[in-house]
Amino acid sequence: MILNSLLLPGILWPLLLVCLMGFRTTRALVLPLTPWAALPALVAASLLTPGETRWHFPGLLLGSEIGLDATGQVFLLLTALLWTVSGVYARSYLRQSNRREEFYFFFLLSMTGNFILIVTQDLFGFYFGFSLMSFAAYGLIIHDRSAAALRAGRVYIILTVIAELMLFAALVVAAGISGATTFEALRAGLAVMDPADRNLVILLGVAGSGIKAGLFGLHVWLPLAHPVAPAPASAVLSGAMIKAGLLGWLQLLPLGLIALPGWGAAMILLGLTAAFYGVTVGLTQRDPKTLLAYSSISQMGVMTMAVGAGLLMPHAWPFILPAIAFYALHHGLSKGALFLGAGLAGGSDRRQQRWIWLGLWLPALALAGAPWTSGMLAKQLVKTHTLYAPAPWDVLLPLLLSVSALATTLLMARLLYLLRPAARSSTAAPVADLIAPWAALLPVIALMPWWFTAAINASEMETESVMDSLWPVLVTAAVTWIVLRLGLFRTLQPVPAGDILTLWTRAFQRFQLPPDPGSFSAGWNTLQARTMTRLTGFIMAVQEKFDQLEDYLSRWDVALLCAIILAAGSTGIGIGFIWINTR
Amino acid sequence: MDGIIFLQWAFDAVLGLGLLWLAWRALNSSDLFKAIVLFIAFGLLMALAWVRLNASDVALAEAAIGAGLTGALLLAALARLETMTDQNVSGVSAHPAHPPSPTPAGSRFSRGLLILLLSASTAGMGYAVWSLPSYSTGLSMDVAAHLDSSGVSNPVTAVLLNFRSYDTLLEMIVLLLAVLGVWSLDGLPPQPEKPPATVLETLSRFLTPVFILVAAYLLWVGADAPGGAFQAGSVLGATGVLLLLSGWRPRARLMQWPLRLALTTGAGAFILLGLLTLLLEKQLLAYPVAQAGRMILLLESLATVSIAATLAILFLSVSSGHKMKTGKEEKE
Amino acid sequence: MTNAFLYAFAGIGLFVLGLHALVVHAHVLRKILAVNVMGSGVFLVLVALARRSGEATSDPVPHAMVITGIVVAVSATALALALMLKLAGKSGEAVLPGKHND
Amino acid sequence: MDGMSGNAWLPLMVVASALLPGLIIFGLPEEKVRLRTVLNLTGAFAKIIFTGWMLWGVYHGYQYEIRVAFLPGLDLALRADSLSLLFIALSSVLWLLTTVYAIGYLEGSPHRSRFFGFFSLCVTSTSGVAMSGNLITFLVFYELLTLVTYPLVVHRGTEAARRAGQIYLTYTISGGALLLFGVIWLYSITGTLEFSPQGILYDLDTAYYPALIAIFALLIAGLGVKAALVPLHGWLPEAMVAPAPVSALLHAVAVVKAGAFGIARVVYDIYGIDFAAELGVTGPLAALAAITILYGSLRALAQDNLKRRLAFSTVSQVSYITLGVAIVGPLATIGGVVHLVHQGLMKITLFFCAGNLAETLGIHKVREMNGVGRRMPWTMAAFTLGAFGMIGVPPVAGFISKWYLGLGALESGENWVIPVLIGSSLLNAAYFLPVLHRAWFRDPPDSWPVTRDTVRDLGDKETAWALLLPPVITALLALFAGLLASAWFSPLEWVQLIAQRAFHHP
Amino acid sequence: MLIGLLNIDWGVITIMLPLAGGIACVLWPAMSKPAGLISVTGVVLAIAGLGWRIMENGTYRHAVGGWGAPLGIDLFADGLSLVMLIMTALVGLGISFYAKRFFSPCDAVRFWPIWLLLLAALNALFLSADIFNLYVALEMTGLAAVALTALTGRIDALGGAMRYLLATLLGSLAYLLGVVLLYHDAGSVDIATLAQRIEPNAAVWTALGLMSAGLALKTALFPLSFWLPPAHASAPAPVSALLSALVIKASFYILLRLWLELFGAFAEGVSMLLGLLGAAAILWGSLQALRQTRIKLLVAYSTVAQIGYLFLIYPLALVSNGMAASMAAYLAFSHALAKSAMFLAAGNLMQFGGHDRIADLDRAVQRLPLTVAAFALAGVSIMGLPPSSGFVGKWLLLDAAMSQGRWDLAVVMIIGGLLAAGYIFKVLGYAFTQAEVPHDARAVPAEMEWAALLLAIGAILLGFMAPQIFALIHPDLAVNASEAGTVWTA
Repeated sequence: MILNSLLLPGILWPLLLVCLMGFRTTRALVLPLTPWAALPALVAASLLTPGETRWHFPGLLLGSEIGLDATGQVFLLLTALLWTVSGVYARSYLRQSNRREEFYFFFLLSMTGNFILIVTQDLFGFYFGFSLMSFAAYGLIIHDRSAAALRAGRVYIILTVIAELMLFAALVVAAGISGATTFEALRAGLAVMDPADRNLVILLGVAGSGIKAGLFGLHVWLPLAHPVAPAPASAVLSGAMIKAGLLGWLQLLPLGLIALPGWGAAMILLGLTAAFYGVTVGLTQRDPKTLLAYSSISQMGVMTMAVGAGLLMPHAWPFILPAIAFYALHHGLSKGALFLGAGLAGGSDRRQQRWIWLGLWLPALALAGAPWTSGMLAKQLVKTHTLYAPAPWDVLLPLLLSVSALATTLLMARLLYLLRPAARSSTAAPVADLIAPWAALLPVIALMPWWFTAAINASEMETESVMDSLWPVLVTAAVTWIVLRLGLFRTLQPVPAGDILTLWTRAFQRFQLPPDPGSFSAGWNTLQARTMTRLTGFIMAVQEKFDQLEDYLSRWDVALLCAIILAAGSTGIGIGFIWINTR
Repeated sequence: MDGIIFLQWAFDAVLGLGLLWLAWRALNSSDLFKAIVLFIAFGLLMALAWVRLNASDVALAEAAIGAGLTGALLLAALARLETMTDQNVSGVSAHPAHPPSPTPAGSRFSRGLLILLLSASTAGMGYAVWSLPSYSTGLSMDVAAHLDSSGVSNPVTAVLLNFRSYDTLLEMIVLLLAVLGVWSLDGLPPQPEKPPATVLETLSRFLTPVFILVAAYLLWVGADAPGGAFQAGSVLGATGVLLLLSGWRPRARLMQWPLRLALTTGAGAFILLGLLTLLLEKQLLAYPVAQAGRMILLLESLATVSIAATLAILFLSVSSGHKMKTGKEEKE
Repeated sequence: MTNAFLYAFAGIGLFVLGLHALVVHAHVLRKILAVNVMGSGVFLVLVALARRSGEATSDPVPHAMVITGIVVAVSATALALALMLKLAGKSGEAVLPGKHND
Repeated sequence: MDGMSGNAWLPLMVVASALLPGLIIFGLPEEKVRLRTVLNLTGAFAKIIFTGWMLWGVYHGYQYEIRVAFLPGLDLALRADSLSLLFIALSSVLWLLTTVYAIGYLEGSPHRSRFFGFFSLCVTSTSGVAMSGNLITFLVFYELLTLVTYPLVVHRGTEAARRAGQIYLTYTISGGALLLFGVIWLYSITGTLEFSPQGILYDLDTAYYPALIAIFALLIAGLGVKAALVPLHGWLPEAMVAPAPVSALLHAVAVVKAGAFGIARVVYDIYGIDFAAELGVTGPLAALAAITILYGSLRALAQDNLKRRLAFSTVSQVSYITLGVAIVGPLATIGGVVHLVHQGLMKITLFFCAGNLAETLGIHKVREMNGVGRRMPWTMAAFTLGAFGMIGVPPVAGFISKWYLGLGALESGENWVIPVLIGSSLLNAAYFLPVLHRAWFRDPPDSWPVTRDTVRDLGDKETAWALLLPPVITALLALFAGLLASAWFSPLEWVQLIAQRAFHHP
Repeated sequence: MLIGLLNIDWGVITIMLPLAGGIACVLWPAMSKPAGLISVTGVVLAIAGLGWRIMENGTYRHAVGGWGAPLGIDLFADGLSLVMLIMTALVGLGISFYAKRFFSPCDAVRFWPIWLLLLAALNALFLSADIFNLYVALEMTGLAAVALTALTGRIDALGGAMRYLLATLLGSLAYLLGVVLLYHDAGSVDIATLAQRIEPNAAVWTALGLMSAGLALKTALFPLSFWLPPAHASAPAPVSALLSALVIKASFYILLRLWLELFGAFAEGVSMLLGLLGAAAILWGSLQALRQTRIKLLVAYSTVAQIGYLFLIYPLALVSNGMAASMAAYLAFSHALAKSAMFLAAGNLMQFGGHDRIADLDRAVQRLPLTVAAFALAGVSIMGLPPSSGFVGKWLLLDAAMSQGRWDLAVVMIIGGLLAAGYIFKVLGYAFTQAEVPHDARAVPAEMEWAALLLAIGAILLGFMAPQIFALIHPDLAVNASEAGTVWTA
C-alpha cells in the first residue's frame, strides 16, 4: 500500500518541476533534474499493485477518481519508461540548443498530462490530462521553428482542438445522459443508452480520440509532426502520446459490455485501411522519421482493429484487452527506440554508426514481428482472438493480419535501408550520453516478451507462432534483395507527408466562409461606412428642415397665431361641449 | 324717456364705434406720429367712455395716465427713435408690415388664418360676454356693507386703499420696478438737448402751480369723491412732464437721495404700515377703524409723491435717456 | 338692460384689434401701442360689465382694478419704450430681432 | 425563507464601504497618494470582510435586508441573497485586486483622484445592482453604473475617448430607457417589483401574457445592452479606449455582469423560470445568447487590437451566462451563473495582462506580441491560463461552466446548445491560440514599441509588482475555481446552493 | 418672546421682507449686496417657519386687511404652495450666493433690488388666493424678469428681453381678460369662492381658453416657446437660472392652481390638448437642444423640453390620478434645482473660458471640476436617470401614463430622456477633451462653483425625498416603506 501511494507524487513530480522552473531562483536548481522527471512515475508504476489503488478526491474538478488497473499499469509503465529515456536522451540531444529550457518546459507539461490521463478514472481528469498533453506537445512539435515545423504545428493544433471538442461533446453527452462522472459508470451507462445517443457518443469519442491515435482519415498530422519534432519528442509523441488516443477508446467505449457489430466492423475496416495505407505511403518516404510516423499509423491501425474486434466480441474482451495493452507497450517501446535511434544516425564516426545501425535492427525486427521478439508476441496475442470473431472476420482477420505483418516488415526493411550508415552523414558524432538511454531501451525490448509471457502464462512464444511470424521476415529479405538488386525505389517519388491533408485543405478552402477573417471584417466595415454616410446625409437634411421649422415657429406672428389657436381651441372644445350637451 | 334712452344708446354706440375706429386708425395709420396722436385721442375718448360707465375715478386716471402720460411717453420715445436711427421712421410701416416670410403664399395663408381666427375669437368672446347674466351686482353689496368701516366714503378709494390695498401695495412695487427696469437699461446714446419751445415754457410756468393745486385737491377729495392717489399722482407727474418738456431739469443733487426717497416712499409707507398693522392687529394692512381714514390719507399722500416722481422720472428716462447715476458711477 | 354689453363688446373689439396689430406689425412701437389698446379693451370689458347692477350703484371693485391695471400698463409701456430705444440704439432699427443672435 | 434575519445594516455597509472612500477621494488633492491608497484599500478590505460576514450568514439561512421608502408603493430595498452574494463576492475580490492594479497602473499619471473616485462609485453601483431587492432598486443602481462609468471611459480625455464615451452612452442610456419602459409597464400591470423566488407573475391572468412577452423583450433589450447581447454589443469594443483597470473591472466584470445579472434576476425572480418557460420567452433568449456567443467569437477573430479582441471575446463569453439562464433547468442555471464568476476571473486576468503589455512594453496589437512570453513570462503565463479557460480547457474554470451548460442543455432537451458550445470553443481557440503562439514561440523583436514618454525604470524586472500580482492571482483563482470546483469553498458549490434555492422552492 | 416669534405670520413675512429689502437697495445702493443676502436668507427662514406652521396646523390662510374673501384678498398656502415657496427660497438662496460674486459692483446695484422685488413677487404669487392679485403678481414677476434679462445691455439680451416683454404682456392681458370674465360670471376673484360658484358655461370656457393660452405663453409651452431661448440664453447666468428655474414656474403654478381648483373637473379635453403640446415640447425642445452649439442656448432649449413634462401632468395626473399637485410640485422643484444649477454652471464655464461654445470647453473637467460636476449632476436629473429627482418625477409620470394606457406619452417621455442624455453628454464629452486651440482660462470664484454644485446636489437628493414631499402635499397619502408582501392590482 505504501508503494501504491508513491503513484501520486510520481505523477505530480514533473508538474512540480515545471512550477519551479517558473521562478528564476529555482530554475537553475531544477534544470538538472528535469531529464529524470519521469523516473518517479516509472518507479511508482513498476512497484504498485494494480487494481488496489483507488483514490477519490471529491473536491477536485467535479469529483476525481485516481487509480490504476492492470492495463493502466502497462500504459503507465510504457509511458514512464519512454518519457524517462527520451528525457535523458534529450539532455544530450539538445545540448547545443538555446531552447533547451523551453523544450523541457513543454516536455514536462506533456508528460504530466500523459500521466494524468492514464491514472485518472474520471472523465474530467482524463480530459484534463488529455488537453494538457495535447497542447503542451505543440511546444515540442514546433521546437525547431522551421517552416515545416510551424506548418506541422498548425495542422496539429487545429486537429487537437477539434479532438478536444469532439471528446468534450462525447463526454458531456454521455455524462449528461448517464449522469456518470467516472469512466466505469460511463461505460455502463453507454451500454444501456438509447442507441441513437450512444452512436453519437461513440462517433464523437472514436473520432476525438482517433485524431490522437492517428485513426485513418484523421492521421494527417502524424506524418507532419513526428518528423519535425526533435528526436526525443518524436519518440514520446509516437510511442507514448499516441497511445492516449487508444486509451481514450478503451476508457470510453463500452467494450466488453455489449456487442456493437457496426462500430466494430467500422473500426476494423479503418484499422486495416490504416495498417496497409500507412505502410504503402511509408514505403515511398525517404525521411526515416516520416517513414516511422507512417509506421505508427499502420501499427495503430492494428490496434484499432483489435479494438474493433473487441466491439464485435464483448465476451472476448477480457482477452483482447491485454493483447492491446501489450501491443501498445511493444509498439511504444519499439517505436521510441527507432525514433531515438534515427536521431542518432548520421554521425561521422563510421564504426559507431555501424553499431547503432545494428542496434536498430532489434526494434525494427520487433515491429516486424520477427520470431522471439515482442512483435511476434503482440501479433500473436491479437491474432489469437480474431479467430473467434463472427464471419467473415474469423477468416479475414488472421489473414489480413499476416499480410500486414509482411507489410510492416517491408517497411522496416525500407527503414533500415534508409538508415544504413553510408546513407547519411553529418559532422558531429553523437556522444555517449545520447547513445546510452537509447541503448538502455534495447534490452527492455528484447526481454519484454519473456517477461510478459511469464506474467500472463501465455504460450504464444511457441514454435507454431515462431513459424507463423518467420515467413514475413523471410519474404521481406527476399523482396529487399530483389529490390536492391534492381534499384526499384530509386526513382520513386515519396508521397508528400500528410498525404490526404491536401484533400482536407482543399475541401476546407471551398467551404471556408471568408478566406480571411480580416476581409470579412473589412467588408463589414465598408458596409458600415457606406450606411453611415447615407445616414449622415439623411440626418443633415432632416436637421436642416428642423432648423427651418424652428425659425418659422420662432417668428412672432406664427407664434402668436399658435397662441390664438390654443386659446380658441381650448374655448372651442368647451363651447362645443356645451353645445352638444344642450342639444 | 324712451327718447332719452335711445339717445343714450345712440351716443354709446357712436362712442363705442368711435373707439374702435380710432384704435384701428391708430394701430394701422401709415405714420407713427399720427398713430400716436390718434392713440392719445383714443385715450381721451376712453375717458369719455369711463364717464359714460359711471367710472369717474377711472376716467380721471385714464385721462391723466392712459392718454396723457402714455402719450407723452410715446411721443418722446418716437422723437428719440427718429434722432437715433437718423431716418424718418414714422413712415416705415406704411402697411401692416410682416417680417420677411419664406413664401408669399404661406404669408397670405397665415394672414387669412389670422383674420379667420380673430373673427372667430371675437364671436366667441362676444358670445361669452353675451351669455353672462344681464344682472349682477358683483361685489358692490359687500363694498357697500363695509364702506363705513373703511374710513373713506368713496367706494373706489375704499377698495383701492383698504379692501384691496394689498393689490395697491404690489402696484406701487410694479411702478418701482418699471423705474428700476428703465434705469438698469442705462447707457442710452447721448441726446442733444432740444431748445425748449417757448410757448410750452410759458404754458408750463403758468400751469405748474395750477396742476399742483389740482393734484392736492384730487388727493384730498379722493376720500369721498372721484379722485385719489393715482389721479393726483398722475396730475403731479404730468406737471413734472410739462416742466421737463419745457427744458427744466432737476438739479443733480435732487436726483439722488431725494428722488430715491420720493420713488420709494409710497411703497415704503405701505410696507411699514403693513408691518405695523401686522404687529398690532395680527393682520397685514388691517387699519383700526378709527384711524382708517387718516391712515389712508397718509398712504395716499405718500403714494402720490411716489407716483408723481415715478411717472416723471419714467418720462425723463424715455425722453432724454437720462442716466440715473448708479452706486458705482456715483463714486466716480 | 344697460349699455354695459355695448361697451363690453367694444372692449372685446379693442382687444381683438390690438391682438391683430400685435401680430402683424413689425415695428415695436406699434406693438406697444397694440398692447395698450388691448389693455384698454380688457379694462373696458371689466368696467362695462360692472354696470350690470344698474345705473346708480356701479360695482367699485372693477374700477379699482382698472386703475391698478392702468398703472401697470403705463409701467410696462415705459419699460417697453426704454427697451425699444435701447435696442434701436444698438441695432439701428426698432424691430424684433430674429431667433438667434449669435 | 425561514425568516431569520441578520444585521440589516450589512448590505448598506457593503455599499458604503465603496461609496465613502470614493466620496472622500474626490476631495483629495492629486498628490495625496498614500492617503488615497490607504482609503482605497481600506474600503476594499472592509467590503471583503462584510461580504464574508454575509456569506456566512446567508449560508446559514439568515436574511439581510434594508429598505427605505422611495416612491409611492415602491421602496429602495437592499437584500443579500445567495445570488447577490455571488456577485458581491466576485466584485469585492476583484475590486481589491483591481485597486492594487490601478494604483500601479496609474502611478504618476494625472487625475487620479477623479479616477479612483469614480472607480469606487462604480463598485458602489455594482454592489447595489447585486443586492437590489427589487427591480426599481436594480434600475437605480443600474443607471448609476452607466453614469459613473462614463468618466472612466473618457478618462484619457482624447478625442477618441470622447467618441467612445458617446457611443458607450448612446447604447447604455438607450438600454436604460428600454429597461425603464419595461419596468414601468410591468409595474403598471403587477403593482409590485419585488424580486421573489418564484417570480411575481405566475398567477396573472392569461390576458396579460402578450404584454408580459413584450415587457420581457423590453427588459432583455435594456439589460442586453450592458450584457452586450448582439446586436446591442457595439459599445463594448469601443469602450476599450479606457485605461486597462477600467476595461478590466468594468467591462469584464462590473458593467457587462450587471447586465447579465439583471437578466438572471428578471428571468428567475421577476418572471420565474418556470413561468418564463411557460410564456415561451426563454427559447428566443437562449437563441439570442447563442447567436451572440458565436458572433462575438467570429468578430474577435478579425481583431488585431488585443483589447478589442478581448472585448469581442467578452461579448461572446458573457452570453454564456445568459444562455445558462435561458435554458430551463438547474444544471444550466449552475453553468450560467457560475460563469458569472468564472468569466469574471478569467477575463479580468486577460485584461490585466493586456494592460501590462501596454503599460510595460507599449504593446497594443496582437502582431506586436511576438516573443513577449519570454520578456514577461508571468504575465503571459497568467494570460495563457485565462485564454485556455476561455477555450474551456480543464482544469481552468471555464471548463466547469461549459460542462454544466452542456449538461443543462441535455437535461432540458436543448440539444442544439452543444454545437454552439463546441463552435464557440473552436472559435475561442482560433483567436486565442495564435496569440499564445506569438507570445511564446515567436522570437522577440529587437525593441518593444514603447510609446510612453517616460518608460518605467523597471530594471530587469518583468513589470511593477502592483501590475504583476493581480493578474497572477486572478489567474490562479481562475485555475483553482476549476481545479477545486467541487470543494466546499468554490464558486460552483455556492452556485449549486443558488440553483437549489431557485428550483426547489417550497 | 420666543413664543411670540414663532407666532409671527411667516407667510406675510416672506413677501414683506424681500420688498423691504428691495426698497432698501434702492435707497442705499451701496448696501445692495448685504441687504439682498440678508433678505434672501430671511425669506428662507420665514418659509421654514411657514412650513412648520402648515405642518402643524394644516393650510395657511391670511386675510389681508382683515376683510377676508371675497371682499378682501386672502393669502393662502397649502402643501403645493409651500413646496413652490421652498423651491423659490432654496433656488433663490443658491442663486443669490452665486450672484454675490458674479456681478460687478456696477451691475450688482441694478441686480439686487430687482431680484428682491422679483422674489417678493414670486412669493406673493405662490401665496395668493385671488386671481386678480395673481395678475398683479404676475405682472410684477414679468416686469422684473424682463428688466433682469436686459441687464447686460448687449444686443442679444435686449432683443430677447423685448420679445419676452411683449410675450409676457400679451400673456398677462389674456389672463386678465379671463379674470374679467370669471369675475363677472361668478362675482368674485377669490379662488375658493369661485370654486363654489363656477359652472361650465360659455364665459367660463372662454376664460379658460384665454387664461390657458396666456399662461401657456408665459410658461413657454411649445409652440409658444419662441421667446424663451433668446431671453434665457442671453441673460446673465444667475438671471437665466432665475428665469428658467422660477419665473416660468410662476405662470405654470397659476395655471395648475386654476386647473386644480376651477377647471380640472370639466376641462378634460383641454387637458389632453395641453398634454399633447407638452409631448410636442419634449420632443421639439430636446431636438433643438441637441442641435445647439452653445451651452446656454442648449440649456434654454432644455427648459422648453422640461416644461413639456410639466404639462403632461394635465392629461395624466389631473384627469384620473389625483396626484397632480404633488407631481407638479415635485417636477417643478426638481427642474428648478437642476436647471438653475445648469445655468449657473454654464455661467461658470463662460466666465472661465470667455465663451460658451460647447466644442471649445477644453478640459473643463480638470480645470473646473466642481462646475462640471454640477452640470453633470444636474444633467442626470434632467435626463431623468436615477438616482435623482428627475428620475422620480419621470417615473411618476410614466407610471401614470402606463396605468392609463397612454403609451404615446410614455414613449415620448422615454425618448425625451434619451435626447436629454444626448445633449447633456454632448457637453460633458467636450468637457473632457482638449480643444484644438487651447484657451487661457480665467479663475472662477469658489462660491460660484459651489453654488452650482450645491443646487445640483439638491436636485439629486430631492430624489430621495419624494415621500416627504408627497406627504406635505397629500397628508392623507402617507408613503412608507412597505412590507415585503405587496399589493396586487392586477
